[in-house]
Amino acid sequence: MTGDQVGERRLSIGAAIREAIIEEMQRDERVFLIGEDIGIPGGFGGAFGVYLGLPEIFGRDRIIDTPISEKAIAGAAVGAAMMGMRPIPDLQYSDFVFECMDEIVNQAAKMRYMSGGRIRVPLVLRLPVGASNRGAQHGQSPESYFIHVPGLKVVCPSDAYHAKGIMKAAIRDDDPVLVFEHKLLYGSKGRESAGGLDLTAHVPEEEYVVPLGQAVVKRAGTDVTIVATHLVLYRCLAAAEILAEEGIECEVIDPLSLLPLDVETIYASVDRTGRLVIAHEDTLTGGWGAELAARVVGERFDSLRAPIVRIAGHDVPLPVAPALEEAVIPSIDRIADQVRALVAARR
Amino acid sequence: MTGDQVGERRLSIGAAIREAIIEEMQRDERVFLIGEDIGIPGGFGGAFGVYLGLPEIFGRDRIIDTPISEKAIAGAAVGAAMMGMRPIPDLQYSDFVFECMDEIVNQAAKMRYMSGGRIRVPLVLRLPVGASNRGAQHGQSPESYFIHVPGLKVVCPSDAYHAKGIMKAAIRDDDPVLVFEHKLLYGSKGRESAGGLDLTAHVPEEEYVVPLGQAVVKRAGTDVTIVATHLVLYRCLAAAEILAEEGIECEVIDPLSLLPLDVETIYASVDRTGRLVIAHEDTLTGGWGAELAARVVGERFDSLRAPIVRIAGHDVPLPVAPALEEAVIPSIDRIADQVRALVAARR
Amino acid sequence: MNEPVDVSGLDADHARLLYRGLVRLRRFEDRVYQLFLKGELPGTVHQYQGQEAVAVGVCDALEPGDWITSTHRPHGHALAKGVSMRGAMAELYGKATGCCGGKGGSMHLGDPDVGMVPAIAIVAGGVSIVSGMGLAFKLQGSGQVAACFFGEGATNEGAFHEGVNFAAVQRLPIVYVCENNLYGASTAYHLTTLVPDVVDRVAAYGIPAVSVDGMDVVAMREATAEARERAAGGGGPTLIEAKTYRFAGHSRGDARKYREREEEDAWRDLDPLTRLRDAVVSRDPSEAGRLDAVEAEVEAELEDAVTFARESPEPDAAEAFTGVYADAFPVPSMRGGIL
Amino acid sequence: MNEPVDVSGLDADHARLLYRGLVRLRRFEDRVYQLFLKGELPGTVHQYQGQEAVAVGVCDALEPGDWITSTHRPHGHALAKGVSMRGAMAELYGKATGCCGGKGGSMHLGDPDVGMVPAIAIVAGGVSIVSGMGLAFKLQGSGQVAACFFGEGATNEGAFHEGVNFAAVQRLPIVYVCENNLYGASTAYHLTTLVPDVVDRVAAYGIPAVSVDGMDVVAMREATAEARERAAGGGGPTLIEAKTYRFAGHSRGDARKYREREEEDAWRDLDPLTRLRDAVVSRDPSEAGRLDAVEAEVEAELEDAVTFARESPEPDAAEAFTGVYADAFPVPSMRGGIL
Ligand SMILES: Cc1ncc(C[n+]2csc(CCOP(=O)(O)OP(=O)(O)O)c2C)c(N)n1
Ligand SMILES: Cc1ncc(C[n+]2csc(CCOP(=O)(O)OP(=O)(O)O)c2C)c(N)n1
Ligand SMILES: [Mg+2]
Ligand SMILES: [Mg+2]
Repeated sequence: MTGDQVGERRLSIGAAIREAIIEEMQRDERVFLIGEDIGIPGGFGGAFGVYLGLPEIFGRDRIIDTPISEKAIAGAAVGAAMMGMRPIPDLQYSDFVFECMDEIVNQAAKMRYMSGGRIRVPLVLRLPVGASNRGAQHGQSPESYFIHVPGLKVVCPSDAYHAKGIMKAAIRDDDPVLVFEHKLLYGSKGRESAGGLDLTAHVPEEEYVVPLGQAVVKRAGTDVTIVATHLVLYRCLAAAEILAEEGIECEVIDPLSLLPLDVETIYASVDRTGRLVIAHEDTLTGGWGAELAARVVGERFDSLRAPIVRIAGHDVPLPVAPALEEAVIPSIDRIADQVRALVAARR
Repeated sequence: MTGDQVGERRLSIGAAIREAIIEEMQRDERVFLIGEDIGIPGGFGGAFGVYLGLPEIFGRDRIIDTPISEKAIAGAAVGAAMMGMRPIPDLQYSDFVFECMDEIVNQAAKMRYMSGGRIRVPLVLRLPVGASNRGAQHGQSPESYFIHVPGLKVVCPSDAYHAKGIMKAAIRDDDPVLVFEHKLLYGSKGRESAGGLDLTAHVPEEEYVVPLGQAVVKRAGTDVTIVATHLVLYRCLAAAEILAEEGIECEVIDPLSLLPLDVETIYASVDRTGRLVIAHEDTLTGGWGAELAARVVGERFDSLRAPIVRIAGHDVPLPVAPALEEAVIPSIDRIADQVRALVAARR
Repeated sequence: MNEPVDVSGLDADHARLLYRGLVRLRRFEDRVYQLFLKGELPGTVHQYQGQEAVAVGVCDALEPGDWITSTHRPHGHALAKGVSMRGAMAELYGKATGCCGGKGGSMHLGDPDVGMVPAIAIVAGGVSIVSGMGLAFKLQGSGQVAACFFGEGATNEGAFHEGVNFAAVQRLPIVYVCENNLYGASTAYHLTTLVPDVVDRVAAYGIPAVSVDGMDVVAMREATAEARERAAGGGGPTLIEAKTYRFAGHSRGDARKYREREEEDAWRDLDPLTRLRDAVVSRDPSEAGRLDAVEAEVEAELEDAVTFARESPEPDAAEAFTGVYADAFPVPSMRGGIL
Repeated sequence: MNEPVDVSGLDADHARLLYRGLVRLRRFEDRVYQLFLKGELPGTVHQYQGQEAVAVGVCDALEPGDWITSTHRPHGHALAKGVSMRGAMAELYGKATGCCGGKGGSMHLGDPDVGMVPAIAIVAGGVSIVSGMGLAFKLQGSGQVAACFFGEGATNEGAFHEGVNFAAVQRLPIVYVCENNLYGASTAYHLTTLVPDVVDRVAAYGIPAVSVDGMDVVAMREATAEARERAAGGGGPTLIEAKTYRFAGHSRGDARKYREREEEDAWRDLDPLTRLRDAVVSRDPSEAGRLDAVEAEVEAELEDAVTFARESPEPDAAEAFTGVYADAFPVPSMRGGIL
């Protein structure tokens, strides 16, 4: 899919998202950035450095630094979007989204409907997720709350190629899109922070757009379908390698967007494998895996040869101690064990 | 279960909840009420009149009227709970909970864990839900968001007997409990508002407590298990009557609390019927029905003889026009049709 | 606040226009109240009687390209900004011909064609989003201004604080119109803050604030014109505190037992319709007849609107599933492949 | 802010106690910085060097039964309020012996035994919940007071507005301590509001506010004592704006390129440790040796804390699943019947 040939241009997710934003800001002057610490000279370029260099290109008028006021940021984005702009608000860590839920759930998502379809709210809210030993208020993966909000779209890119393409699609979308990015996958800190993963991918020079609602088959397989996002997606791929040596072939699918969700690709895979594993870092109960499981048991009951297994962050606030955090987030071992048990039980 | 004998004392849900609060405030002086328009002389006694008469009993010190400041209300509840009190904050309509999500999700739910288990946050947040032709910002049923928050408990009473008993349990609970009540079921406006339902139930004089995590079998049946809450629960019961005449026997279960959820009672029923229907007014995608479906397909796969069916509010913001609102919320007909189709497909 | 309305700066046409505005709002609300009691309108209504001078004065000073945000109590704002009586009334009936197609209802009246986003029923919700409207106008260099209506109760919300502070530091073209009618639902403002004059709270944001007789449509108009000019000229936002009163209950079914009869009477004596009429007629007694004619015209407009709304069709049930997303994106719960 | 620290109201013991407090915070942070660079500490740290006089002065004026809330930058507040160096250091290491059992970490230090709830890393989160703490004390008639630490950046949050207004109108026993270190992360406060002195923003709530030299531990102590007395006596909250500066970056890895070197130097000249030491020694030169001894004692305490933390066990993985709920309620994802 992403064509990893030698010699081709490889970018980290952070760099790919920066490129997408630059291209869209050049293409459409209605696009602007708004958030805390995003454009201050000598500052951070956003909490994860994604905006570094942008003020020099676009000026501070289109990269608007704000007070520490999440409601003001989200509210300003909603208002500007209604008046014809295409804001990209930034919340530093997704954990802070709870400070502006009203603007997102009650305003951004509902304005179009309440107006009888006459007003649009095109905005792209960037929300970094993922545990990184910072504890309960700086490591959540809150994407699942938002698939429950009619009117929103929810995107979870996990590699540079698709991150760039879907970010461009999101910016061109006429609806509010929430983009959840995993902070250990940005790639800015190199391999270690993500446990030895190569976090770059081929990103062609030419312009391309990846539409919302198209899942990506990351690995083909026949025995079990695994649907996973973000860091856990890579852990599933690693587990799949281990399992392959044992003769268990996993098909690993990156849904890429959770709403719209490309259930067709997933259904087709489950029709073939008869087994479904869903894995995410977000906590289990009420997570997006529940919705996918419910869809599949509702619409593909006859394809299922075994129970659907969900592997997720445990239902606890995130602890800081590495020994504890590791126990909470799905590990390669936990994934491999559960897949093994699933396949063994129904040979 | 609730012993509906003639001549016995019958109360509306609103009156039952008032009684529970009065008894607990008398029993424990740490209990107090806080919210907008709850105790003002000549005022409303809360948005649905539940607190009328309480200031006269307990004084305004324990019934604290606030500015229109949801963060202040929820924050004050969290802080007071940590210092040994047992606050009952009130948010008028559950739609306004999005104004204080941080206090609930990041503070109330996590304080105990972050402190290494050393601090408790016992509070009971009351959240009226349900569509009533007031539109997108006054009719949501947001209970499903909160089953996704580790550290919270979530309760959805649907009749006066259980509402009183579980409210008392919630007030005595050492964790933050969110109580979602359906505004058309309070019973204050009589039968019409709930479409002819009798909204009173027998409530004994004697003290009793209904623990969290115990589902109630509202109707026994052999062909299909229906799990439903609030107004839709009554619609399911009505549909079950219709279906019974056609020879389809529905077992209807009120889960009463969603977290903890009494899956044992539900599993036992599904083991017998082999068919599960889940119904709620909250929107479908990411609703609590998804979690229950995922649990059942994960743990009771072999009992299932047919796809799990979810019947929920459609994934749209709520419209005001009665013609539209009715199309969105599960109706008796929609429930009966779907159950009929489910049973017919797998005779 | 007892001074006569000063009409010296208005010509007779303009004065009549303002009077028409006041009468339209009053008659509309009085009629809505009756219709509601008759059971013709679904849901609930929050009414505007008493506060008409605020909406009419403010909107008269705005340019046609300007926008407003509104609240749970939007009928007056909507009519004053130019939403048609037919569109507004049909929306209250939940009819397909309503200004929001029956999806918004009383609390979400709006019409982009006349510069009104759907009213926001979350207290202070408009203060949050109006910054973005002002920001868009500033970035677009369009010279447009946004006026943001809210009650005094909204000033205790975090959204007020964050929104006004951000707009101030960005010098956005916004006019904040705080309708201080002394109560938020049953709760008197002075019970909710130690600083019961909103103008005294705005120093925290470094923007100008002015207290205005909100029962005087001309005073409201002038204060708004000044604030609008400052905003359009890059001078940033202004807050206007309109001292006013709602004659009706908070919403239908409010018996107003938390207020004293004397207080209500004192404010009724300041009725903005009477005060404008008195001023106009005392300047030129021959206006009396023309103002009567205005009233008759308004009655006819209202009658037409009620008939229109009554006779309009209910929206088709299928409409419930449109307008959630911008493209032809299916509502996830409606099945059909994509979730 | 250049005046010498006035120690005339302190006896030598008390002065030494305050000096010890300052040195403990400074040495702890300097050591944490080294340990962090060595890779011994997980996560991130937000450090307190430069601001020590605020935490030490405030906590010295509190009674043992009083409580504090803190922020993402809590190390200084924790030590000053009485969290043991061992418990704090072990928590930074994520060890089982940490004051939160390794679950909280740097941003959530706390210890109910010494009157500190877990620090809240959501900016202004403490301002929201401290009202409830004050409310509890008021309802209990306990005479306790809650002190709430936060940065100037927090004053732009809605939580600040709602929290302070509610506490004011309820006259709650709270001392708000705003550490105005001029920056919130990379953003200078004057870029975020037109009113860059926090004391000037508090008139909106009708409570007293005082601006204090936050590099002067004695001044901080006195201002707090006065505010505490008012609070405990039913006079309601006070806001203290401590003018201060963080010598270090916002968090690890901040190169501070958004600040001028001259500004940093000017503030370093106001180092609260030097200023107190100078004042004490100039009053009584024989104190120099005793203050040296204090420093040596702190070094030993610190060394012990590091050794303790290093040698402490990691928490058992099973601990991850305890303490979510208050009773023996199983974590839903751990299966076993109840969801
Ligand atoms: C966030 C939020 N909290 C509470 C309410 C319930 N509510 C609706 S109107 C109202 C009073 C509003 O008072 P004010 O802002 O003064 O406006 P007024 O009703 O006087 O026009 C309240 C509390 C709401 N709609 N939104
Ligand atoms: C609600 C929220 N928004 C943003 C952040 C990210 N953040 C952490 S510290 C900080 C700056 C805080 O500034 P200030 O309140 O002045 O405290 P200081 O860091 O100067 O001590 C920011 C923006 C956060 N933790 N919480
Ligand atoms: Mg009001
Ligand atoms: Mg600061």
